[in-house]
Amino acid sequence: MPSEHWTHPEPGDGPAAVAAQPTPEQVIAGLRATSEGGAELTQLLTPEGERVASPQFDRYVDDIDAEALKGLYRDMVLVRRADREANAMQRQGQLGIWVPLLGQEAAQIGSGRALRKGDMAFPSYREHGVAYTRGVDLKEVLGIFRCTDHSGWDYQAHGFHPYTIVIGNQVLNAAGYAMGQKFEGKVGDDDSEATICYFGDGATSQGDVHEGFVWAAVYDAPLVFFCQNNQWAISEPTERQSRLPLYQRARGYGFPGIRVDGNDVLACLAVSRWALEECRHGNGPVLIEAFTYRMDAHTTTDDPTRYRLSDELEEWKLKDPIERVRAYLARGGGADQAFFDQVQADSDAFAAELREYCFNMPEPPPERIFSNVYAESTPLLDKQREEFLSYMDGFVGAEGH
Amino acid sequence: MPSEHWTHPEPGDGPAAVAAQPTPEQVIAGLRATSEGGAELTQLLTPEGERVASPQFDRYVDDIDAEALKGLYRDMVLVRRADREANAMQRQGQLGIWVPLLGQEAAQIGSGRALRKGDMAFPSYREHGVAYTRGVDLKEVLGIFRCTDHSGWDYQAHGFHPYTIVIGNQVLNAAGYAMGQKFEGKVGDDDSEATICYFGDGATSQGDVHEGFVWAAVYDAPLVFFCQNNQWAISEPTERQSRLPLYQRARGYGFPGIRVDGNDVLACLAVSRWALEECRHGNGPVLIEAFTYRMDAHTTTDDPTRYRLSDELEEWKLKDPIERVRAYLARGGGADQAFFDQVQADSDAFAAELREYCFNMPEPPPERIFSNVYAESTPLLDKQREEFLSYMDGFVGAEGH
Amino acid sequence: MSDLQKLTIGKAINLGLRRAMEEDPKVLIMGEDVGKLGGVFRITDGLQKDFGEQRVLDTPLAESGIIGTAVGLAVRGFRPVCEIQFEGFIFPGFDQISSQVAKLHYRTQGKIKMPIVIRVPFGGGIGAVEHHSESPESLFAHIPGLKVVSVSNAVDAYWGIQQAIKSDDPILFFEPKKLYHSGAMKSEVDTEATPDELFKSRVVREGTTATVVAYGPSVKVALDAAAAAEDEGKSLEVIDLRTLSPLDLEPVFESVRKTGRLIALSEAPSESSLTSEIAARVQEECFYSLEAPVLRVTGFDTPYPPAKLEEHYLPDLDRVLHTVDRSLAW
Amino acid sequence: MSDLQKLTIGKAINLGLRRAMEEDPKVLIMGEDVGKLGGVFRITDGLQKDFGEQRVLDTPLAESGIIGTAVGLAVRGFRPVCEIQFEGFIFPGFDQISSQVAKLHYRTQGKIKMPIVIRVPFGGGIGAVEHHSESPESLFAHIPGLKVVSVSNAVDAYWGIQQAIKSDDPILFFEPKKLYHSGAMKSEVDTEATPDELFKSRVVREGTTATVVAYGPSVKVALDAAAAAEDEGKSLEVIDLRTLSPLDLEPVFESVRKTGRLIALSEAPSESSLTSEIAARVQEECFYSLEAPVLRVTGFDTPYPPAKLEEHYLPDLDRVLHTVDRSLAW
Ligand SMILES: Cc1ncc(C[n+]2csc(CCOP(=O)(O)OP(=O)(O)O)c2C)c(N)n1
Ligand SMILES: Cc1ncc(C[n+]2csc(CCOP(=O)(O)OP(=O)(O)O)c2C)c(N)n1
Ligand SMILES: [Mg+2]
Ligand SMILES: [Mg+2]
Repeated sequence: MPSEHWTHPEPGDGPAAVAAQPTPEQVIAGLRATSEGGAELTQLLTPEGERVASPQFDRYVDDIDAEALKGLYRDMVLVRRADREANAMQRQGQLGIWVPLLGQEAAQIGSGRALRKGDMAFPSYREHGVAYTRGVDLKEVLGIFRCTDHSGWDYQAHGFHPYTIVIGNQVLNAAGYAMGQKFEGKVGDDDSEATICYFGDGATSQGDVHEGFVWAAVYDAPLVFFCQNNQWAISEPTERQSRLPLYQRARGYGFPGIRVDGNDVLACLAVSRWALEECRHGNGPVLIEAFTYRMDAHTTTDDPTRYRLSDELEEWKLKDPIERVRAYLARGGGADQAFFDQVQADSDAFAAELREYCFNMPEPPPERIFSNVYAESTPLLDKQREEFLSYMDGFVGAEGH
Repeated sequence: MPSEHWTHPEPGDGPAAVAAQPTPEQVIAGLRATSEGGAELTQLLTPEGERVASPQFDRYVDDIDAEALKGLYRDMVLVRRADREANAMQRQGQLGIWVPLLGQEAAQIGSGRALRKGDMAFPSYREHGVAYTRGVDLKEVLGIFRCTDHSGWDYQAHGFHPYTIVIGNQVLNAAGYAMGQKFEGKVGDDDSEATICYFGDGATSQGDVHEGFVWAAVYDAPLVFFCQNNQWAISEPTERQSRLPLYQRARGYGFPGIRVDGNDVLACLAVSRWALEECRHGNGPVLIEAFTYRMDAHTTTDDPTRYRLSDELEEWKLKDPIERVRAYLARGGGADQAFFDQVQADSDAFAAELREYCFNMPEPPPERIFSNVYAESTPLLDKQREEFLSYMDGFVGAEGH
Repeated sequence: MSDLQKLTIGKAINLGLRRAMEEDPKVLIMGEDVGKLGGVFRITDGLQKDFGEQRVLDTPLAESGIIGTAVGLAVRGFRPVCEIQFEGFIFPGFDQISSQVAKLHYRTQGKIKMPIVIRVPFGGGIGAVEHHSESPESLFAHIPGLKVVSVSNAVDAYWGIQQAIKSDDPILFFEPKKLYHSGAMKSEVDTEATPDELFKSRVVREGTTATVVAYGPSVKVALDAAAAAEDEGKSLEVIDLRTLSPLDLEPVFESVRKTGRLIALSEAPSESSLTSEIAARVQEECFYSLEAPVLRVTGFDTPYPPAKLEEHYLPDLDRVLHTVDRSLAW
Repeated sequence: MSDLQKLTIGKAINLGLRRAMEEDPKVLIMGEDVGKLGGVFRITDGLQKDFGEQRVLDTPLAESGIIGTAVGLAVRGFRPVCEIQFEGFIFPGFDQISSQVAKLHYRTQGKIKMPIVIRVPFGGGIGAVEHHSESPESLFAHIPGLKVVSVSNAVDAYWGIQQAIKSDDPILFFEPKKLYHSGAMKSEVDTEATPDELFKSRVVREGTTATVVAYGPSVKVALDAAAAAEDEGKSLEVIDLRTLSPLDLEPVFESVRKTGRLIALSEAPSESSLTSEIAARVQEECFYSLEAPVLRVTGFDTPYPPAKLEEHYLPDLDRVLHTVDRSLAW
């Protein structure tokens, strides 16, 4: 396993020295490198599209031939296109807000495609790409952002839990779910189940994430903690949350942590498959830090020019997750222009369908306010609902006050 | 720094193997050794009272001559005697409950004596020994357990914060306090201030403790986290909280963690002095795990025979924190029988005084219920208070209903 | 057929839990010290021994973790019963309760069920240190999506815990810790009977002079007061609320229409509380029946005082009677 | 001498914070994104630039951490002002608030002061996703040891935040986020005036037909309703509660003695809430003056619905007038 990025002097090693602290440079190198994310980054495909051999991880993607890679490429293009469309629709007033995934396509598609049918994914609120890999129709995701519902899809059919907005909550929920898989005897061999849980760099500070680590470790839960370190928690860079690279957090709990190039779909797929396999065999949990970058604003209400430099963005553009696959495919002959054109056309159609759907989404009926508060409703709610409906009736035909 | 107690295979190292998990033996060796607490235990005085040289830590106790050691011995005997007295008084109905420190004298006296006047200590609820080192009259501690007050002493004069019962809360409070020391420029040289915060092995699972680690690390707070791992959180052994020895938790945050023999007062003093010095110089925080044992019940309401074997207790008796100092002093000629007799007599007098005080403690006046809810009271409270007093007046001379 | 046993409240809950676990393998018990120790109040005594460590979980020490993992287990199809050691330690779990437990069913339009029971020993009078004697139930009654019940006797304890576990809604189950092992509170529990509905209040003593509504440990205080009042020629009707959210105030309205007077009793502080809610609803429903305003007998609006003072803090028989007199004098 | 500025509520708080920081170097601002970004609502805009990173702290992302470290800073003598990004995210900090912030002064018999202000943007009507539109203020009003205020206009915002910071008691400061940047809510703030006391309610419109009591964003709704009612010949008295705990109900009692009718208005769900408390207290104090029961206009007892439905969920002018009519028809 990796050595430390920086070291303290031995306890009692002479007078306490200021040198014991990591230098800002060290911190930055480890935490928010605009370089390659440090020596410990697992990468299979460079930003330039060169395939790098990995004795450890190649075996996890040896089934990924040109066709399969083209599939991953297509996935990424489609979710990016959908993301941009949704962002535009927010600008046009069709969505209340949008949470862009731009830049995080590889992390989401790579990890999402590593999952199997029986697995469960617990997203935060930015994992539209993972939703797509779980077979969730992205139209069903729009309701949250158009504010017509709080969560639309069938979580069970898709193995994709509702979005969780309160930072960190889902990590404990996922730990519980994974404990359940274990209690049901679904862990132990190649056919077993596992759970993956997504959260951000900022989330790592929350008590719930820690408790999720504690529980998963103590109960050997088949849970992959998938931290997308996109370098920012709204306006706060990762240094505001940690001195060390986040994958190293796992060290204190006794399970493995690994940093993967979050802009490398192949590496994300390989590392996630490895981690999930560990979990299926009862060796969970595992922490993956996908080192990536939030290329757009935090949400459509955010203005990142207030807190970060465009230089950083420009640097990260050179590491685009889609471009590197395109370069690799184009160079290796795995794909020709017709393929790229077709994917482009598919993604336009995909976006158009989304747009069409969004513009025509029905408003929820007002009485929905009272539905499903409980499995078994209450007299108070029933009364409020009835009063509300008869009150509303009073307005029919009238102009109101 | 120490190597891992156990290792995972390299990521991707062949098919996931069950061997990747620590064996129960490994876990137990690291976590709850009835042996010496693992190879990484810092110890200066063996259970047999032999002084072991430590190139790293000897310098931190080179001022501890026989006189000073006798002082530490006396401290420990006194607080143990007071603890036993209080325990007995609870049995006699004079206290509502007692939280014994038995077995943890060295951890508390060693760390407490490492503090200076300007420092602040944040206890949990078991740190009567630390209270004593901070100059708090143990009589003032009794009120909490006699249920006459929630906290008696002058926290500021003594640099000893009120007890905190909600597990983990004080760790964040201490982090804030230490941040304040830093903001006030009280950190940076030998004359600087620092904070120490006490909590148990069970507490490490709480989100607040994690957040305390995060905050202290991010703000370089001059804070020593002092975890007394007494092997039990009520009925739960440390394995219910962690796979790894607790001092290793620090690894994930980027500050040093160290395990000290919590039954070795000299080692606790040395390691605490080192850690505090680090903090004073701006190199905080530091985590100390004092490996010790809760020799009595969790509290006087607890019955440990329901969940632990007496073998364990017997093993730990051989590691008594007081006996080893006595052996060392007796053997080295630092103390004669007269000294030991004198300490015994002092401690009896100390306990008698406590007892005398306890039996004669005044009841708090009923109107105290309404005092100090706010710095500035409210009309509602004033009204409730007045009504209460006039209601009480109605009973004067009457026999009640 | 009936099977009668004389049980304390604590033992009744223990047996209710046991039966629920026997009947449904998806029922789990989770909490601090609930396993080998059987909980600090021994309410889960013997369950881990008989059902194993995978159904009775001694969890790590963190309440958000207990509730948060229970949520995930519920999503997976389990029916977790979480024990909070003392009500004062429920607050680290407050976020998971209000953000997830209370809202997941609504969020998913019913697709996710939350059959979680959170058992909370609550209330004062046990001579304990801080955080061990509080009454935070009103906080949960204010949160839509949660149901809140409280039991006052062994029969309701035995059935109530089973009904709560069977419910597909999340339920905060407040248990009167002071009475857990009270021999005086032992009662015959017919384990073959058909229990009363969980979400219904109940008249536990009939009367005509005034009505006292109470729940949990205060029901005993109300009944004691009613017995004492009888000696003075006053006939108090006592209602055990049983369900705190949803409130079932129909029996209270009916009673007030008869007596014209209501005293609402609780150990909790008064401000923005359940007793406020009762007063608000009753004055609206029974506006013309009330001969005096709804009066409240509650803990004072202070933190729970040192236990040497708790006898003054907690509403007792005398304060109830005093308040009945105030009501009668209106 | 007077210095007049026309300010939005948001800008008024910003200037109030600035002035408090200028006057007392112990005042700190802590929260998520409060520094460079100036907070997601820009309420702390420019403060880090002028006061530095040691007085305006972009904290790690954890609310228990924010409140818990503020407690320690307060013990050390600082006066922390914590920003909670949205009210729905205060819950991870609930434990520190109820166990430490609310109780340390009492626990230490006044030796430790807790001059902490917790700023909470609250309420709905902004078309947001879940957890961004709630009204949890009643939960805090129920906890002894805390004080809770809410502002409805720029003048109170400017002075209130400064008064709250000067107070030695911990204060939850609820800010009507919907109105932060409303041009229509701009008002003249005289920065040299002597402000009203913080813990006092205020009659903001006189009337005779019925009284409407409201706070925070609902005050505007009440005033709009009063204006509309006037056209119908009804004269509504409107009271801005301002302080939610302690409640200052004297002006309400006085008003009810005059009008005989009270409508309590709030966006929060009704059960065990502030409006329950108001009803409970008023029916007791004004028993013989009330010509109809105290009626409430509140959010429904459901989780906050998807924002497309919030116009139906939130009490509006029409529901207030409808309820006034119900009161008059009693
Ligand atoms: C408990 C809580 N506090 C605050 C927020 C407001 N908030 C939403 S996203 C966010 C930043 C999250 O950063 P990170 O975890 O890195 O995830 P990212 O958004 O970058 O994917 C904050 C503070 C929240 N949703 N929940
Ligand atoms: C938040 C919270 N939950 C539960 C409790 C009840 N409780 C008191 S002490 C304790 C065990 C603490 O164990 P540890 O942290 O190891 O400290 P020790 O008592 O061994 O010193 C528990 C569960 C509490 N005080 N606070
Ligand atoms: Mg981020
Ligand atoms: Mg312990």
